[in-house]
Amino acid sequence: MKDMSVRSDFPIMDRLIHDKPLTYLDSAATSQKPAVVIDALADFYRNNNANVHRGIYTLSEESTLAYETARVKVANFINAGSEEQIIFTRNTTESLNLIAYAWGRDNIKEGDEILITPMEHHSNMIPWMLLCKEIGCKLKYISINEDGTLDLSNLDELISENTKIVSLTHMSNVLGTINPIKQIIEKANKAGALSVIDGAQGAPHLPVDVIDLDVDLYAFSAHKMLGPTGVGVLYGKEKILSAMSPFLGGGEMIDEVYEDRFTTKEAPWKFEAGTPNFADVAAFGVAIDYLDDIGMDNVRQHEIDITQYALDQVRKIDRDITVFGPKNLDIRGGVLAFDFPGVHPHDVAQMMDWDGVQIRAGHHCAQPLMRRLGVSATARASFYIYNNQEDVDRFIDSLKKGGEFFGDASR
Amino acid sequence: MKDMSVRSDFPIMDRLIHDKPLTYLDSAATSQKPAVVIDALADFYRNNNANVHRGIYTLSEESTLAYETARVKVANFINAGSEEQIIFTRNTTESLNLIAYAWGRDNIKEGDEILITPMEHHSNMIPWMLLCKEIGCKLKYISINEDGTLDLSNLDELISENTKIVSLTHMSNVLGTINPIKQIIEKANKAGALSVIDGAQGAPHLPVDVIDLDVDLYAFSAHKMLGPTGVGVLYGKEKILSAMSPFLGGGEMIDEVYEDRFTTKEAPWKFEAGTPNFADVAAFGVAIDYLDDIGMDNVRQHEIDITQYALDQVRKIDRDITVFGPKNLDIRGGVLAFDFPGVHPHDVAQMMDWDGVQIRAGHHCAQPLMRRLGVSATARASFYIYNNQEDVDRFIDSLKKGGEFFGDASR
Amino acid sequence: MMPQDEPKFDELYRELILDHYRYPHNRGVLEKPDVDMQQHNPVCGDEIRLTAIIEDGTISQIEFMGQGCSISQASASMLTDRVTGLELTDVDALSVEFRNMLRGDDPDEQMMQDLMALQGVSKYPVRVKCAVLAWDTLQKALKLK
Amino acid sequence: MMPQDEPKFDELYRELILDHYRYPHNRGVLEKPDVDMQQHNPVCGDEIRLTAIIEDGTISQIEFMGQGCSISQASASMLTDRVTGLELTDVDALSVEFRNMLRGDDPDEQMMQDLMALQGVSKYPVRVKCAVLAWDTLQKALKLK
Ligand SMILES: Cc1ncc(COP(=O)(O)O)c(C=O)c1O
Ligand SMILES: Cc1ncc(COP(=O)(O)O)c(C=O)c1O
Repeated sequence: MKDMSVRSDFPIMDRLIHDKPLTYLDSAATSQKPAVVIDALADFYRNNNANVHRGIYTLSEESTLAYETARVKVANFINAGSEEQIIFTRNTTESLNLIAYAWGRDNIKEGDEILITPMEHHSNMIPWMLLCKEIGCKLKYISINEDGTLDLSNLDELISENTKIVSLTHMSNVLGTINPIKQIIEKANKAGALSVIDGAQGAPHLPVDVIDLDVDLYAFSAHKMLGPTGVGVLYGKEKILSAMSPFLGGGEMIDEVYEDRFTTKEAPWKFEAGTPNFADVAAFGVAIDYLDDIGMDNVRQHEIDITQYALDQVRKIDRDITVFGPKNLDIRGGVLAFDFPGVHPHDVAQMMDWDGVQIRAGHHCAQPLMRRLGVSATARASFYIYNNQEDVDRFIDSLKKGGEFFGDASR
Repeated sequence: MKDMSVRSDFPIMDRLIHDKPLTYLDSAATSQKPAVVIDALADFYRNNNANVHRGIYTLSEESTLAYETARVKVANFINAGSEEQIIFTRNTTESLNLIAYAWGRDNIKEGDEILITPMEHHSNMIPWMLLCKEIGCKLKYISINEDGTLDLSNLDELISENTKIVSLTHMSNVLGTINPIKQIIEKANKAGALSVIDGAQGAPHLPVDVIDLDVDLYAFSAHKMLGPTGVGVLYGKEKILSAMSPFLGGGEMIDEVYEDRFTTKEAPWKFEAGTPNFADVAAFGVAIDYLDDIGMDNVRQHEIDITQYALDQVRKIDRDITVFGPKNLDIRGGVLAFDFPGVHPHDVAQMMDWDGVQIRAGHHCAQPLMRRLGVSATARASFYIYNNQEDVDRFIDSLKKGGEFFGDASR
Repeated sequence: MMPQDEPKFDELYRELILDHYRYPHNRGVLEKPDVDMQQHNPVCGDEIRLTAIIEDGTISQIEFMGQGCSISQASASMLTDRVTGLELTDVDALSVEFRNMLRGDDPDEQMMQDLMALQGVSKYPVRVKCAVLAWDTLQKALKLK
Repeated sequence: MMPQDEPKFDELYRELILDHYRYPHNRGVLEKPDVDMQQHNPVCGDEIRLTAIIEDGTISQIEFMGQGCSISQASASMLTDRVTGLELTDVDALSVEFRNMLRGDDPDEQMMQDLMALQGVSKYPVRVKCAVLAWDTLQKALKLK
């Protein structure tokens, strides 16, 4: 495994947990931040802070420049045609809700169908459930195979003329499955349905080219890709954004306001009501630069290497450990959810914490998937650019130790 | 004027603009941040960053603790009965939209009335216009007097049994008017209407006691009160929040999820979908501590003093300068919007920038008010705790100089 | 921002908890119980079912079934030990004190006895729900009765 | 994060701009104009109305009325000077070059002539709209004709 040798860029890696070195294995939940991003954020507040847009003074011009430059960087990062196709939101969840509210309420009627998958994060389920409850549309599911891949055998039947939205995750945050989204988007587009990708686990870990994907809308979160919390992105095709009704109303998104009516700005500003999270967006621009420097192909290769190593090591443990998701690294990202026989995931996470190993245990915001897997919760380790072989070794050691500790409680 | 002597706590005050000391007079748009807040934010990312809630490991516990502790601090700051009445949003604008979407769509029907004022920020107008367009309700306005105060003479007629929402700003961001909100809230509550206060200019500048006000919902933004961008607050009475439908759907806000239905958490978490802006919220907690240390009574007194001084100095300028809003400092905050005869506000702002003086020019997101005032735009200086007499003097000097520069262009 | 008083791993998993988890007391389902209540924690799927016989305002017998993490199962096992023979009013008082301890209050050690073993859980908010699940179930059962 | 090449205040408000603002050229409304177009900038309320006579594909006469900031009014005044006697195709080319300059491109100084005085505005995005308002109005007028 090639070391990315970026670990020292991340100040938190010097942290001790219970006097042990930090082994951070929860990047699927949120990533750590390199010093350049943290410093950019603090420097912005120390030197350039002012509200963006409309300010005719130096600080406001600087602030606006930083904010709008980040938009350009994000656009280039996913190969969007122009920066005007990049809407800043709070997170992936808000991006998806924006679609459900602003596009959904104008275009969906009773009896229409929305197609998703059972491996969706709650954030790509609940917005559609809320919409269906209000409008009376139907939520349908693509099936899932034993190995954690989608069953696309009956896709042509599932996508009918009633299908108005096809929305799925680029990569599962539990199974690690990388879905064949290009193929599914193509079918959705052909059927005249809106194609939506939840890229919360896509943009941080895989090279993304929205033009090549031909996707209508693509959503992701800055905090999972080295950026600050509080920033989400919604990319959209120009013709879709310009036809879409506004969502939140208020300052910044309007053009003219009278006491009884108003007109809106063009996209993307039409969808950015109120003072945006400009300081965090500016810092997110620096995170994008950082990822660009490394190269997303290298990010992906590193995750293949480390995940392969981790899978091999887990297999060597003398226990009947179940690892969920596909084994083929071509279609699997750096997520390792597993079942440790006889030890509850909560207990696994807690005993690992004592060794400084930070993993997640629970339903990972995917309760329906948990039910399909026949478990109430799982433990999950997930990797990113700063993780190395040592992290995996510490994870494996801790897992073995815990197994012994709980040993005879197994049943 | 007593010097708050907090200026040195704000690193940006060392900034030079065109080689002149920074004179920041746009705090009504956004405030500057003390070093303790900036450092807390950076330290959080350097030491404690992890996703909040549900994580059974040290970093996640620390992160959750910081996030939820900030909620308690905010609750205490406005004297909310409990922290469970504090919802974190992105900004005031989103807080107000949340009400319009989640409460409005359940409780407003065709023909119902929403009462606001002509001095509202667009953020307290457009959400209601969107609602009225969808439902067919009517937006009505309290009148405004020449001196920039509300005309409450016919309030009893304006608030009828058709009135379902009364929403107004605690303090105008243009006129500086501090509205008699307690009196209006009482009338609204009595009439069975929902009372909503846009506290974007209230919470940062005035002592706020939501229990004493007996207000149903109160909204404000962290970035205007020393906190980071990307954090808003919505306070609500317990009975209102618990009866309110969810707004955004996704992770964090749910309890149980099945493939066809879900149940939600209790308020406030029910309204916080997706990964919250936890790092900024944690830093906002530090901003609240800082304001608590100073004491909001002292903040208010300082703004009375500096505004009085500024008004006196402006009056001394040998020009026919119109200052908008009430002259009585008991009902006026630290906002000074003015018209400089013969010089367009944009030119005023630009020439002041050259002297390092940062003021805003434009419609201040209050176009309907501009129309009532008979101007297309105004220049505005606004004050906060870090401003001192020298700032006002530099502002006045620059104003005089600019007057001379544009002198004979006046018509 | 550093947590105060970090609980030790072995504190949390004191022998007592692990013992109850490995060898649970009063595990089973009573026939013809006066109360029979099942609850679960949606966050992690932990389940507890309690069946009990009440005589003269006193819990004369109680058994539990369930599945879940060591904390939830050990807590249930300890609960059955502790409330057998208790008057319902005392059960109430005990339940309140137990919850307060898990919310971070200093507990009345005399009253808590063995239950003190679960104090360390109070530092892990996510797991507090595991520890109180059995107590929630009991309280709900007694209220409905 | 520091802005490069800060424009100087006196650069922005070069004597030329201020002169046009104080003593505008071609201010008025033509009678029986071939084109008559009014536009405004909602952000600041600046207004420009242009009236012009077109003969043989050439602007033979043009006047402006309006109100607003020095940039918008001076830009309109300079526009009227510059396009009088120009063929419409040249007006188009000039308009494109002017916009590009305000978007930050290096301008063709030969082509811009006096209009170079407005280059400093490109550093202040909010004010770019003021500077191009008259040009927007003219372009719209000629398109509709
Ligand atoms: C009175 C008033 N209301 C609402 C807002 C909107 O606040 P935000 O942009 O933080 O949503 C502002 C700030 O511009 C304001 O001054
Ligand atoms: C696949 C997937 N979708 C959506 C989300 C939601 O992201 P956020 O919480 O940033 O809105 C996540 C992250 O938890 C995720 O993994």
